[in-house]
Amino acid sequence: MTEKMIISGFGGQGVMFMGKILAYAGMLTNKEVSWIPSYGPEMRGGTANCSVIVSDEEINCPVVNKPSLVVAMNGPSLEKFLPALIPGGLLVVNSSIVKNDVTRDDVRVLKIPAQELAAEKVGKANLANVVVLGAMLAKTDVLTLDDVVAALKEVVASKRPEMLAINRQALEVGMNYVKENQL
Amino acid sequence: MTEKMIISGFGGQGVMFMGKILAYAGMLTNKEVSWIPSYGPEMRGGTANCSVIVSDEEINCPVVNKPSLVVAMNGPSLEKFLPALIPGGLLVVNSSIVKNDVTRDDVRVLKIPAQELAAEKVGKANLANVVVLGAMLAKTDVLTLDDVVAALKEVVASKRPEMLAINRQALEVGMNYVKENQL
Amino acid sequence: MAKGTVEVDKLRCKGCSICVEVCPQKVLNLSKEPNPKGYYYARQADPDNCTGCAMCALMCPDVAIRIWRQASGN
Amino acid sequence: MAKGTVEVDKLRCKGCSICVEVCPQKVLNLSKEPNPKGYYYARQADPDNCTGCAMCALMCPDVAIRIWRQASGN
Amino acid sequence: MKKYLLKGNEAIAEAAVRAGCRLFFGYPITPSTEIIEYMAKHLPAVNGTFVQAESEVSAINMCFGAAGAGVRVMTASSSPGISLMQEGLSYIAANELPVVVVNIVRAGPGLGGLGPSQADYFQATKGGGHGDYRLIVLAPSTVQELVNLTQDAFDLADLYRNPVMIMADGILGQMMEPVVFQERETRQLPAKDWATTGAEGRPRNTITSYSLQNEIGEANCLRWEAKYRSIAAAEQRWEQYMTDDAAYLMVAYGTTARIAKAAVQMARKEGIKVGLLRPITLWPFPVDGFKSLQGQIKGYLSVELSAGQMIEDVRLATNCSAPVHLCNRQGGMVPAPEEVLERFKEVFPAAAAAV
Amino acid sequence: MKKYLLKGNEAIAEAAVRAGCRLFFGYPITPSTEIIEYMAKHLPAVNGTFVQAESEVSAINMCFGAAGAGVRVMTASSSPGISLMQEGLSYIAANELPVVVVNIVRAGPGLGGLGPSQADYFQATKGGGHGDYRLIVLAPSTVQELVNLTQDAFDLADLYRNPVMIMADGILGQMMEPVVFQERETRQLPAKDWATTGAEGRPRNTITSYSLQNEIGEANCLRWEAKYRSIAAAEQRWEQYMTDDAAYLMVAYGTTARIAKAAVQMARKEGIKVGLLRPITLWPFPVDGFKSLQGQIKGYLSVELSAGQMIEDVRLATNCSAPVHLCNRQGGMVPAPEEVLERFKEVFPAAAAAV
Amino acid sequence: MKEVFKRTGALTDAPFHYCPGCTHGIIHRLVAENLEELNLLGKAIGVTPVGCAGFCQQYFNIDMQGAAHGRAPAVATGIKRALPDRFVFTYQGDGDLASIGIAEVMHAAARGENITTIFVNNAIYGMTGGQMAPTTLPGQKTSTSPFGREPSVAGYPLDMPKIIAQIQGAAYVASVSVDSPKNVLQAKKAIRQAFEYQLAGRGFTFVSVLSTCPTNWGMSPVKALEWLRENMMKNYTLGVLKDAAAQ
Amino acid sequence: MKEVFKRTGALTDAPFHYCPGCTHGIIHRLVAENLEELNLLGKAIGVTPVGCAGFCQQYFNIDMQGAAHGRAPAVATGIKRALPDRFVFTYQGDGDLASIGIAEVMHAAARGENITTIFVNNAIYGMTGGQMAPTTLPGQKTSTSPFGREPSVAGYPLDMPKIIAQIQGAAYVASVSVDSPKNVLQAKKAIRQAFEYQLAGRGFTFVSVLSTCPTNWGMSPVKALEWLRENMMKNYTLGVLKDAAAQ
Ligand SMILES: Cc1ncc(C[n+]2csc(CCOP(=O)(O)OP(=O)(O)O)c2C)c(N)n1
Ligand SMILES: Cc1ncc(C[n+]2csc(CCOP(=O)(O)OP(=O)(O)O)c2C)c(N)n1
Ligand code: SF4
Ligand code: SF4
Ligand code: SF4
Ligand code: SF4
Ligand code: SF4
Ligand code: SF4
Ligand SMILES: [Mg+2]
Ligand SMILES: [Mg+2]
Repeated sequence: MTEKMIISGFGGQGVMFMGKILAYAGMLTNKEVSWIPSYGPEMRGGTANCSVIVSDEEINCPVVNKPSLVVAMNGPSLEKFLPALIPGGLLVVNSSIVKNDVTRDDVRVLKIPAQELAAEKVGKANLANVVVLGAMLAKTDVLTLDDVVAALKEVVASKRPEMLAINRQALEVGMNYVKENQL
Repeated sequence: MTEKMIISGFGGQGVMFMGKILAYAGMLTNKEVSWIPSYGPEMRGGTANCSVIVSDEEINCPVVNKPSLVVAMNGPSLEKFLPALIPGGLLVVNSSIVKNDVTRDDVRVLKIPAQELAAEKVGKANLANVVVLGAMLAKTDVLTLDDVVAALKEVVASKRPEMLAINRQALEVGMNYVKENQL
Repeated sequence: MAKGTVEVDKLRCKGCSICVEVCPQKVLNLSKEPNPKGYYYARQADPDNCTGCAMCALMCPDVAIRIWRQASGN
Repeated sequence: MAKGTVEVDKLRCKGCSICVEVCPQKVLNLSKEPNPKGYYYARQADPDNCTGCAMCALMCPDVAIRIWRQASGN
Repeated sequence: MKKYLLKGNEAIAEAAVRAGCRLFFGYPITPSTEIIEYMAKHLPAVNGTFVQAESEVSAINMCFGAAGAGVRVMTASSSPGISLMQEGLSYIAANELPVVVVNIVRAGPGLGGLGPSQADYFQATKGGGHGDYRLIVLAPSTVQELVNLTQDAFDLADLYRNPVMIMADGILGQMMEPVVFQERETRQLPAKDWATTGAEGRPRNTITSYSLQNEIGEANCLRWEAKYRSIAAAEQRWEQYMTDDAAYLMVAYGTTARIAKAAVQMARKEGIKVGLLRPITLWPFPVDGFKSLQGQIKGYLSVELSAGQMIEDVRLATNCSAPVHLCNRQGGMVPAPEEVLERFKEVFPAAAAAV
Repeated sequence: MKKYLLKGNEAIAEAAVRAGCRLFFGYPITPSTEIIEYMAKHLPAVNGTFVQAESEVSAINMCFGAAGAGVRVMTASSSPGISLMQEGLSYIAANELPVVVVNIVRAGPGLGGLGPSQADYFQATKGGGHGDYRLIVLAPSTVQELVNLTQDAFDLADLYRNPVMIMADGILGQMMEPVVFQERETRQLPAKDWATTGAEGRPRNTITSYSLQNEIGEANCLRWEAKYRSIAAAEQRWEQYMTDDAAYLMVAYGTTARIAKAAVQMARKEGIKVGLLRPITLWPFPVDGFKSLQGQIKGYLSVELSAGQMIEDVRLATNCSAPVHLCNRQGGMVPAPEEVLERFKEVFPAAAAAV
Repeated sequence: MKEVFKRTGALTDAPFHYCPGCTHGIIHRLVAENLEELNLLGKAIGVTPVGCAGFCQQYFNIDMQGAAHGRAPAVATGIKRALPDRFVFTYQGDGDLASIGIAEVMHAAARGENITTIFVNNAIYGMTGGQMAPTTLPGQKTSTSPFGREPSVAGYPLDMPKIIAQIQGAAYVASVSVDSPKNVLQAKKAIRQAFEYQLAGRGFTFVSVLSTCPTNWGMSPVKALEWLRENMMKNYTLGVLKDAAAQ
Repeated sequence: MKEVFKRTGALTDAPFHYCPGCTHGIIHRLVAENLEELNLLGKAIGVTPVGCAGFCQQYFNIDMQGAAHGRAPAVATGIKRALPDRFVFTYQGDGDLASIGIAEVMHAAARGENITTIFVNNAIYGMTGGQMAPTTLPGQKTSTSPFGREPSVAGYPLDMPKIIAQIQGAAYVASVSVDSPKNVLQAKKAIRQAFEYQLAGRGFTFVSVLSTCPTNWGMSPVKALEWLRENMMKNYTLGVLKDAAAQ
């Protein structure tokens, strides 16, 4: 089981954090993991992205050229990374912001109105990224909700313990949205 | 015919100039010539020397390890370069200053009281170097007095024409000293 | 009082809001919809009060503002 | 007036003649014979006039001078 | 053992702190900046000192002074900054001072780009500064190895009184992987009795590389050369992967070694007998690793993020005994494993046909 | 034609002035200082400008600016100063600016000594700065050749829009030999329409080496690589001496080539069939020269004033087809012709025995 | 209706890549407007630093060269000596000019090099993500002074205009700010003066402009302007520090 | 009889290699005597420049490091940060310090680095044979200003103590001369003050000493002292330019 992910969005949407949490969760479950950010001033103003691999096997090539999973938090990200997604791969879209058409029909598509869900159901619009994460977990086998919660405990709770519960809630909102809507 | 010379003395004794004149004279007579100075702060306070080759053939190695002619204008120079002189080679010594014994008997030795000759016969103690040059010319076949005078014309006369006559005189004093004393 | 007209280049504006703050007449505010780059751009909320003093333009880091003025009494 | 004695380290001296010039009593001059390095070194030409003021030593770039002084009246 | 998820750059910095590095002088540059930021944050807590130098020229000369004073010291930069250190590195090598230098290589020449690159290979291994000298050059390929080799670097530097360079690229510097910090055996290291620490109670020490007499200059050169020989004899490191029955060999270090490994795995699935030799020390180049395989190998593919630099060392190490081809990308681009395999098949059609 | 007796350094400077060099930026260092002193004295008379830079770092960047403005410009230094120029050289190469750089090499590493050395060979030929780039490196071996190659250097720099280095040592820089300044055919050179001279009357020009997109970075690298290939194809230069019937070959450039030539002459007198191949371009290395002889040569002796650097290129150029040995002195020392011959006989006993 | 403010033709159409509210943009405009007003577009050659302004050759509608980090004054010297009748200026950040490039700017000043340097002091390294600059204020937190700049370890800010004003070859040295419309107008004047001095061949001219870096200061653009006013302007005196012609 | 002047034990027995009459030797003595009087021989670490004084590690009877040309203040910083309780100084010429090394000394000053720099200004590059230095006077002939330094081309002299005094981290800046016994005594005092400030942890201390280069000035040693007095001392003001303790 290997999931090669690219998570992409505006700077400020928390895509690096999403990637880190996934990598962390993978590490805690003794999987092999790697996380690579886009770096340098290419980030300034533009889009930011990170590549995450979570795998049962040794990770040789940490560069993700052909992701099995793409998270597009904004429009430009969709345009940039959809073509690379492998056939049968999973595209997770923050449909609150991304209005682009998905031009491929050989991939699985998960549209999450993350902004609205985060605002309405979690009460914090800036947790849209965590909502998307939750939704994504519903559709990948590489990590479970619990794995990610464990990672959040280590990463978030060590600095801001009060944030743990609400993050967990956001994860569940995302996951439930998928389940409830049978997406 | 190839003469490989090392001319050595204190800074200020004009050894570089002697070498240059020889090289220039060689060039004017269409011989192959090369001149290499000691350089850098090794000169400061210590001795200065230059290596000059005048030859009928192409000069490959310009470095003179085994001189056929050594001019020692002071004591340390004698000590430094006498051992390198080839058997049968010519050692020209400024005997006004150099009091060292010449420890080899397989070389030809020419002792010139250059300081005195320059002071007394030329009237300019600082032309000791030119006196030595003249003496040396009496004993080498590679260049004649006329060759050197021609060189002096180009080098000295272009800047200080009034110096030509006296330089020529100093050359002759040196050469005559050798001849008169049948050295 | 002079009457001014301000035109903000919607594509250039990055919604920094410096012009909004600097305008002595509080003429400007930020849009509710982002421009294609995702910025909430500045616009004239209260055009009538604009004096054409150009303070906003002097301070706009993206040189996104253009201003015309009609002298009062003209 | 104090009486001084100056000793010049003949091997260290480079004959720069600064001490000769600076000595208010004109006590020093340069040798006629060079030292082994070829320098005409400084020496006390007129030792009796030396006051031990140490001006020569203060100015000697080669720290070649040593001075003793007998206080006057001692 | 506790696992940490760390960026490569942070891992280097933390490993250095744990290796006893107490002084860091550096100047920011992407993609190595996290190293100096980490040091700025964490050195004070261990009574260490971080100084942001005014330039890389100053940084390397501060390292000179600190190393000369006997303290473990490091600097880090990326390509243009490393170029500015060349005079200083030459001085450090000539004075035989233990300094650890990290180069998180970015795409050059000139200001270039920030993407990963291996185009500073020549500079690192042949000496970008003047004169004959060598850096020990270590090329990790995982974040864990960044940790291990950083710790080794300090020991090697002290053991041989020689500058050591850790060379990686932006991918390794920026990526996060799990790492552990193992307890390490402490190596027996020579006392730094040559350091200038104030001469109290001993004859004074001087550190200088100036020799106006050529004879002394030559004696120095011969002494350094002898040291370099002994390092070359003792410190070559490499990893072999699937080489037992290999008829072909990919050669790659750092990031490209990971990609080449993936390519080897793909090739093996197709039955192609290819292995990987991964130099871990770029200088000394692991000539011995090649020697042991030389008889069996019909061709080499040097996989590089450059116009082809290590390929020269591969040819030299194998004494040109079999063809050496290049598979490369440049300017910040990285080949996919598929691309490497494709190139392999292109240059060694016989290897694929033999299956 | 009038013969002048000139020091090598003066000859370089005078040749540069005659080649139309009108700007010189430099910082003094032994043994290259006479070049800048000559320029200080003689440029004003031809309406040129000499500026003593505050450092070699500044000097090379002043050259960058001037070359970018379309004017013929030169700098000169010696080893430590050249190390300080590495960042600048990398920028100049990346921006494809025609700059002529003289390195009168002295003994290194570190402050080293002032004696002649060839230990900057790697730095010059493999690129001491970061990234893949090449200097065209010319290695004269007589004062006359210093003149000729200096004049060529400016043409090559303009023709290829590439930095050109003239590499010599203190012996060549300090020695006097007779030289003549020949009238030279003016080469057809491309217009400098890329230069930043003020945009009046044309679209504006920019000179920059920054590429944040790796794809652009790679395209740049490929463009440079293609240029380097074409230089390597067209500009290799070397001299062959007594090679027609040679069974062995000495390889040497610059000062050591002269000594090796003397050694060859001595060997020939003994009946030993040895010749000399003297690289004149160190980059591009004269691989073609070796190719034409490869069949007949049983062994090579690389004569160097270094720990052995060019020897690697000799091995690569000959594809390791015959043994390559080293005859060297270091730290400012120079071998005598006798010493070279002795070493030759030591490593190739068969050659002497065959007589 | 009269057009009272329009985008100068000395700027290209390319949108700035600077962060929202970054005052590099204002300074660009001031430089560009002066270039246009003095009719210099055809004869100006600008030198780009390494820093956030490292792409400014995309914005100024003139010939430009991109220097290595800190070396812009050396590059400008090369250009000016090659083409003495052209107009040459550098545009440099505080890391570029006051840290790695301090030798080059000091010596360009010492030579009285007839060029103009625009010095953008935002008290931080913007480009590389917010490290300490030589101009960072005591106590200011940056990624390499994470506990606040502590002078006993990291030293004191360098006041570059004050230092440059000490150098004989400097003909004009001014320190300005772009925090308010009034100061922006002052800044434009200072740049104008510097440019005119260069055209008159008076020697080295230097305009230091206090600027913001909202991103790395971690503030909104508006807040950043306030911080500049309340902190930087107190540490770095504004005004004309040297005017050789006036002396 | 009382010995009133003897060679300090802080100097080794090695004879100086300096040219006859070169005042580097006087300055060496002053530094050495202060080291001895302050009992620093066991804890001092000196940093040698590249220049005529590049061999001074042979003369000072203490631990010493030889820095690359101009980098002594950086090297000294490395030493001081490694061993904060040791006494660290640099000894640098005008080429070394004011030209190639100006960045290092300015930033050591800015950091308030607790070291002392002795700056030997002889208005020329001695070691390399008499080229122009940043401190060469207008009109002065050197081998790279063969027609006399022409400010319009080669710029104006840099007055380093004046510049360093502008920097906040500098605790003590003095400008002295060794042309006369009186000034030599002043110079010794200034060095003493600087050393004591370092011992007190006050920050960067800087003593500029005007010195001669008879060889490259082409004058007798005595004439050189006169030239120094009549030319250099007029261009470079003597005195204590900054004393943080006194302020
Ligand atoms: C030799 C070298 N060192 C370091 C860098 C990395 N670097 C790029 S910009 C910069 C500092 C930028 O700060 P500043 O000059 O203040 O400009 P700003 O971005 O704040 O406008 C640094 C350190 C580099 N490109 N080259
Ligand atoms: C990088 C580098 N550039 C140049 C030199 C050559 N060099 C040696 S000393 C010196 C200048 C010495 O002048 P100064 O510092 O004034 O000292 P002085 O000899 O006058 O005491 C120079 C340019 C060098 N050694 N290294
Ligand atoms: S021109 Fe003046 S009044 Fe009008 S919007 Fe701008 S700042 Fe406000
Ligand atoms: S100042 Fe300019 S960029 Fe900022 S909000 Fe106003 S118009 Fe937009
Ligand atoms: S001590 Fe005084 S009086 Fe005596 S020699 Fe020296 S300077 Fe002259
Ligand atoms: S000052 Fe010193 S070196 Fe000079 S002459 Fe006097 S004793 Fe000799
Ligand atoms: S990082 Fe700072 S200086 Fe750079 S563009 Fe952004 S706000 Fe401006
Ligand atoms: S060259 Fe000048 S500075 Fe150097 S030792 Fe001689 S007189 Fe002194
Ligand atoms: Mg800045
Ligand atoms: Mg000097």
